[in-house]
Amino acid sequence: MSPDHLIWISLALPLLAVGLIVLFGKSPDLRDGASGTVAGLLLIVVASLSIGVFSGKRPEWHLGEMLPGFEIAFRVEPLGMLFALVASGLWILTTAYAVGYMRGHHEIHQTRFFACFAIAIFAALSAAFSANLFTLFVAYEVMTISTYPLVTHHGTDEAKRGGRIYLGILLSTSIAFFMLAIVWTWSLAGTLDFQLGGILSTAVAENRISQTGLGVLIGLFTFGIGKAALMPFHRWLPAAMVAPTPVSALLHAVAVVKVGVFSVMKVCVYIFGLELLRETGVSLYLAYVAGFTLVVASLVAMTKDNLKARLAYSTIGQLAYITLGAMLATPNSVIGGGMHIAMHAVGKITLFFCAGAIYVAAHKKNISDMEGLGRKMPFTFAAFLIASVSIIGLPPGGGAWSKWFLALGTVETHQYLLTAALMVSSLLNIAYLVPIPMRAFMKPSKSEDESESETGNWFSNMQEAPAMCVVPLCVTAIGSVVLFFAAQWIYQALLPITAMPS
Amino acid sequence: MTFESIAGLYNYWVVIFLMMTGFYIVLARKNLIKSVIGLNIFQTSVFLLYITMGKVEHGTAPIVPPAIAEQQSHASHGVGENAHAAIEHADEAHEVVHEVAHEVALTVADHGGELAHASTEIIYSNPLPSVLMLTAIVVGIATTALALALVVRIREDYGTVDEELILELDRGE
Amino acid sequence: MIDAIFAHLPILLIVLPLMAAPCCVLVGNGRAAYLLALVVSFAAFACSVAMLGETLQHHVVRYELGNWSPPYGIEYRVDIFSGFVMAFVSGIGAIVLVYAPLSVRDEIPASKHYLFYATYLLCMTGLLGMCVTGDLFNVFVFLEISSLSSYALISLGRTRRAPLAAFQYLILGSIGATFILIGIGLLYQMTGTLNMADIAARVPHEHGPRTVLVAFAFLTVGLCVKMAVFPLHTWLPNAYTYAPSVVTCFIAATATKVSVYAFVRLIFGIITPGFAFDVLPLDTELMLFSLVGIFIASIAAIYQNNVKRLLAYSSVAQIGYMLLGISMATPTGLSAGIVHMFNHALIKGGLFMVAGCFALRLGSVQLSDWKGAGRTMPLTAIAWAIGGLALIGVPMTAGFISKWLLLTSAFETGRWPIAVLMLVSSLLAVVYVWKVVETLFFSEPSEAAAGATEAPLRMLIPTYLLIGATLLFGVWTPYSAGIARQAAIVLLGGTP
Amino acid sequence: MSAFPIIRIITKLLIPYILLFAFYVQFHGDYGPGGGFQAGVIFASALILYGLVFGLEAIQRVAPPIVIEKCMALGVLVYAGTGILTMALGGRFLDYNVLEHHVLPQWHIPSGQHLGIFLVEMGVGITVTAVMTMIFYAFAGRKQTQ
Repeated sequence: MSPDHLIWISLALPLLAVGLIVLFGKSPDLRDGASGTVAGLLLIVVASLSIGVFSGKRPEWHLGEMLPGFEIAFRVEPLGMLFALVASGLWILTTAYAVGYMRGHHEIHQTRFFACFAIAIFAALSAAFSANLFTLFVAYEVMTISTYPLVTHHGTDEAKRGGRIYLGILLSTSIAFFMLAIVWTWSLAGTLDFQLGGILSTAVAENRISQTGLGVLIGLFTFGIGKAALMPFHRWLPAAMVAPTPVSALLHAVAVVKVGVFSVMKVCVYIFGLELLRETGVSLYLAYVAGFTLVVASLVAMTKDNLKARLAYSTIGQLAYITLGAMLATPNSVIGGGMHIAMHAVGKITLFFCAGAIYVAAHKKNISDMEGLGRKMPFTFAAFLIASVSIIGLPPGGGAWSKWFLALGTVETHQYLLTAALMVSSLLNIAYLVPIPMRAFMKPSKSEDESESETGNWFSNMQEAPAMCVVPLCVTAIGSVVLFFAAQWIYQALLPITAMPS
Repeated sequence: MTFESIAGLYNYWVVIFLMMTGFYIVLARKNLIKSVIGLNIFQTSVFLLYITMGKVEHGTAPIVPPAIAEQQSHASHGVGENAHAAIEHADEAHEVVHEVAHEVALTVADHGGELAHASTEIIYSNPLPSVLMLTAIVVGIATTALALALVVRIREDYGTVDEELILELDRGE
Repeated sequence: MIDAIFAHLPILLIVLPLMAAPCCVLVGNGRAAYLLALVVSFAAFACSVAMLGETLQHHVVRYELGNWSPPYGIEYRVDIFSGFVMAFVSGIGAIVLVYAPLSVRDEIPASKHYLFYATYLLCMTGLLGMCVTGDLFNVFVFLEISSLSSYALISLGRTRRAPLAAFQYLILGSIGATFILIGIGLLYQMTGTLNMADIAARVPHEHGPRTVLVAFAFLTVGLCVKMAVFPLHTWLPNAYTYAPSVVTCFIAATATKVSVYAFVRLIFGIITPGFAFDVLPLDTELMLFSLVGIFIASIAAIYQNNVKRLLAYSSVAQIGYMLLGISMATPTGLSAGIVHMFNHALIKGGLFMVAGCFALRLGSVQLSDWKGAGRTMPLTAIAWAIGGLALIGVPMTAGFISKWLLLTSAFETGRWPIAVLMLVSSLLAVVYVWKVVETLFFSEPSEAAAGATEAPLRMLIPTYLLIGATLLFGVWTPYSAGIARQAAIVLLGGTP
Repeated sequence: MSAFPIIRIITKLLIPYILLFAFYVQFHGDYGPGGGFQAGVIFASALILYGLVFGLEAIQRVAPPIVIEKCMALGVLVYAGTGILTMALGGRFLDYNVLEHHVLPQWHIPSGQHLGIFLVEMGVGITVTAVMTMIFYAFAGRKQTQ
């Protein structure tokens, strides 16, 4: 099958899943089975697509013009391919995990939940494969809307408030800034196609936009893509924590936030062009905003006792790494940013899976209550530790490589202040992540059933979450180690995006 | 602006006076019936505007005199007669008359050469504005009737036709 | 036979509903009148679609009434723009009629049903007539036919406020109509003709004498009242709120749009845009009033607790978007304005239909009574959510298309502050739409909502027709934005 | 008001002449000043006068509201029907000239224009009469509240 066909097949599969999920809404087993099967198929299709893409092919598929001059079209390049691989791979695990979590928790509206979930994956893939800004924007907005019912899933007042902030910030920034920036770009370049080397250089050469204008434009893009959670538009992310944990995993690791930073990277690489950004240096102030964000977010994360809230702020910080990489616009920093999309996705989804598993098994949300829990849930906390290592950026976690390249980028551009920010933030990462498993393993449990744990053997004391929850998180934990050794491969795959336009 | 030019445009002064009077009444009166009356005065001023506009100085009613009609019917096989017949009546069916009026003008122009000796001294007023106003009057009557019907219902429901009192009643609900 | 019918399409479009209205009165039976109205409205829809097809091929379709050639006789003249407007007006008229019977039975006494349908058809006649005619005075006549019948329709509302709302509308509407009449008279005085094309050829454009200016001013203000442009919109919220649901659906979707149509005709067909926008600063003024209107009306909408009133204020705001596009006077801008007429007609028609469904089942359009209705009436509530998203202008919905075109045209003409303001204003739409969505889905059900059942299929299907159309025309635009663009090019004097 | 004999008798005397005058205006309308609108109003004024003097019930016996309502519709139909007729005969809408050759050729019809306008005026006359009477009924029929 030609790669061009694979594109529409991979886009159609999640939609097929939506159809099946709604169709089988009455029988949960059939529904979840269908959802899982489609997810598996999707991974196969995307993987076979990736073979072609990483060997240099650029498959295309044109759906048609939505408006004269504005086309819905898809064209796969390495960055998008990497993102699609991450998204489709983690979809399987999230589905498996969600089945375990939702059933273990007796959640309501499961059909709606899985259907919206599949739509979000569809939107993520559309964004990943998009050939122009217009398509990217449409996919971005579809994702915002489709995840809203997920955030407000519980329907409580708290969920309603969270959903309001979520939708309010994401929709406002995208309409007020992102859309404006797109139309502005269109009026400058006459096209919205993603091209290596950017599409704005002509306009700059002809003096149709000033330096300041360029700076404003990239600012509109970066803040307009609210999903990248750059401060001060980060509030939606903690607010969205009211959602069920699989949603948080999806939002904060796979789909939503990654669409945000992915869009930022795409804009930097394919709209502005790295060369233009480097030469003019207009994006540097945004690199400092990102630097500020990653330090402050890490500091705020330390103050949070609620595990999911802490992870949310950690995510804000990690996203800023990627934005920082894009804004520095050196080959190394961009590759580092691209790599971090994958590394952070795998690492953070593990952490959220763990948070969910803890909640299912022990009904604990707050870190202070988790002391001693490590003995009851050894797998979960072991996975948590491994993923933390990756997020912090220590070998043998995959995050080590991406942070390495990012740090290289800051040094190359002589922004030593940013290098310092990266280092400080990494130290803070250690400070807010590592104590959690440490306390769980080392400190004695505060609970009263102490005697039981003394007498019984190690294995019978385990009170892990259902297997459907534990297995995925173990898989992703292992994955984050595997990525450490696969970094060379990712580096090679991403190298073409930093190339000069031929 | 000389006295002549002011006095010569007296029809417009009348129109403007009526128009402003009506408009003021509509806007200023809170009594619904008085608003309707104001609206009527306002509309009437427009009727006057049109009708005076159509009047040509020393022009007569656009009816072709029998003598000319006679000649015309010889000349053009009854077209004049048709026009003659058609033009004198006016009704709300604006479509009909509008065309007919135009046709008269056309006929007169077309046969100008033949009729020249007879019609040079006859100047016709433009009938079209009057015809248009017939339609507008009908619209005005319909509006007034509807407005009064509404006022009757409002009075039945609220027991008053004073807008302020009505709004107060609504607020009190 | 087919050829014969095709030759008479423009007049059939008017005569069919015009004759059906008295027939409704003659039969004197609600059900029979309904069936007649339904058949006729679909026939009119078919006629207008056929005519739109004709115009797309031949650009202009003419019909001389009584065989009197223009400018002496009245000429019906349909181009792409009028074909487009009449197609969606008659289409929505027909769909609303499909939706109507249950709601009408609920809100209007049975003895008046046949009169209701007769008046409805008259209103449709007037609206279609405005689109079809090429004669300026005829525009006035048809405008008054549609306005008079809509006053009557509005006064049929359930509460005692309905007659008062209708009366207020009548007073303002008649003032507007009289202004239009004055304007027409002055133009006639200057040119001696009533045929629009003929006036356009004769009216002095460059440095128009004061009479033309005054005529233009009267016409503009008069039409602005009918369009409900801020600050002449005061009649609209009450009229939409207290009218019967079906009437609101129809009037909100079509009446103001047809007035916008007349306004576009005035500027682009009679007074050239060069005169209106370059000699006179009308574009600046229109933009100013549109933007102020958009903001004030949207903010007013946020504070409404009556959903119909909320939508009414939103309509005032949306008219502003149309005028913004029109005042750009570029092909993109004008087509944005035109396509927004269409898209907004679909969206608002659909949303008011949803309001009608809730009104039927919950007996109220107060937001407090809608609490939690999303649980018992999920399909209706989802229709609201989709329509609301379209109103905001989220991608994949029709509202996005018009907003996008507006934005691009603002950038094309270098008016980026307007683009910024427009985007900020659309955030206000998020607030008032989402207020209702949250109430529907995430509140504890009110007493009425807890016991409610899903709206009947006969109302849901037409609702979903319109709501589905907003989705369809959000991704597939050759027949919305495509035609609008052709229409705009023709209006600006080019050939598509 | 029927208690006053003078009014009663004068009214009875006047009404036939008003009606006759209405007919004159109506039928003269196609070639002299007059026409359906004026005739209709005059005709209705006769009815309304009768109603004013002898009471609503009396006039509604003469012209039942249901009939008046149907007449209202009928008139419009006559008008529009004429247009349809001309279309059916191959002309444009309200193209009276085609009536000349097709309708009643054996009778002495002056011209198609004549006939067409006559028919249209008829329709207008009927409708206006009915509408005016109907307005009178609508207002006079209201019960005094309070």
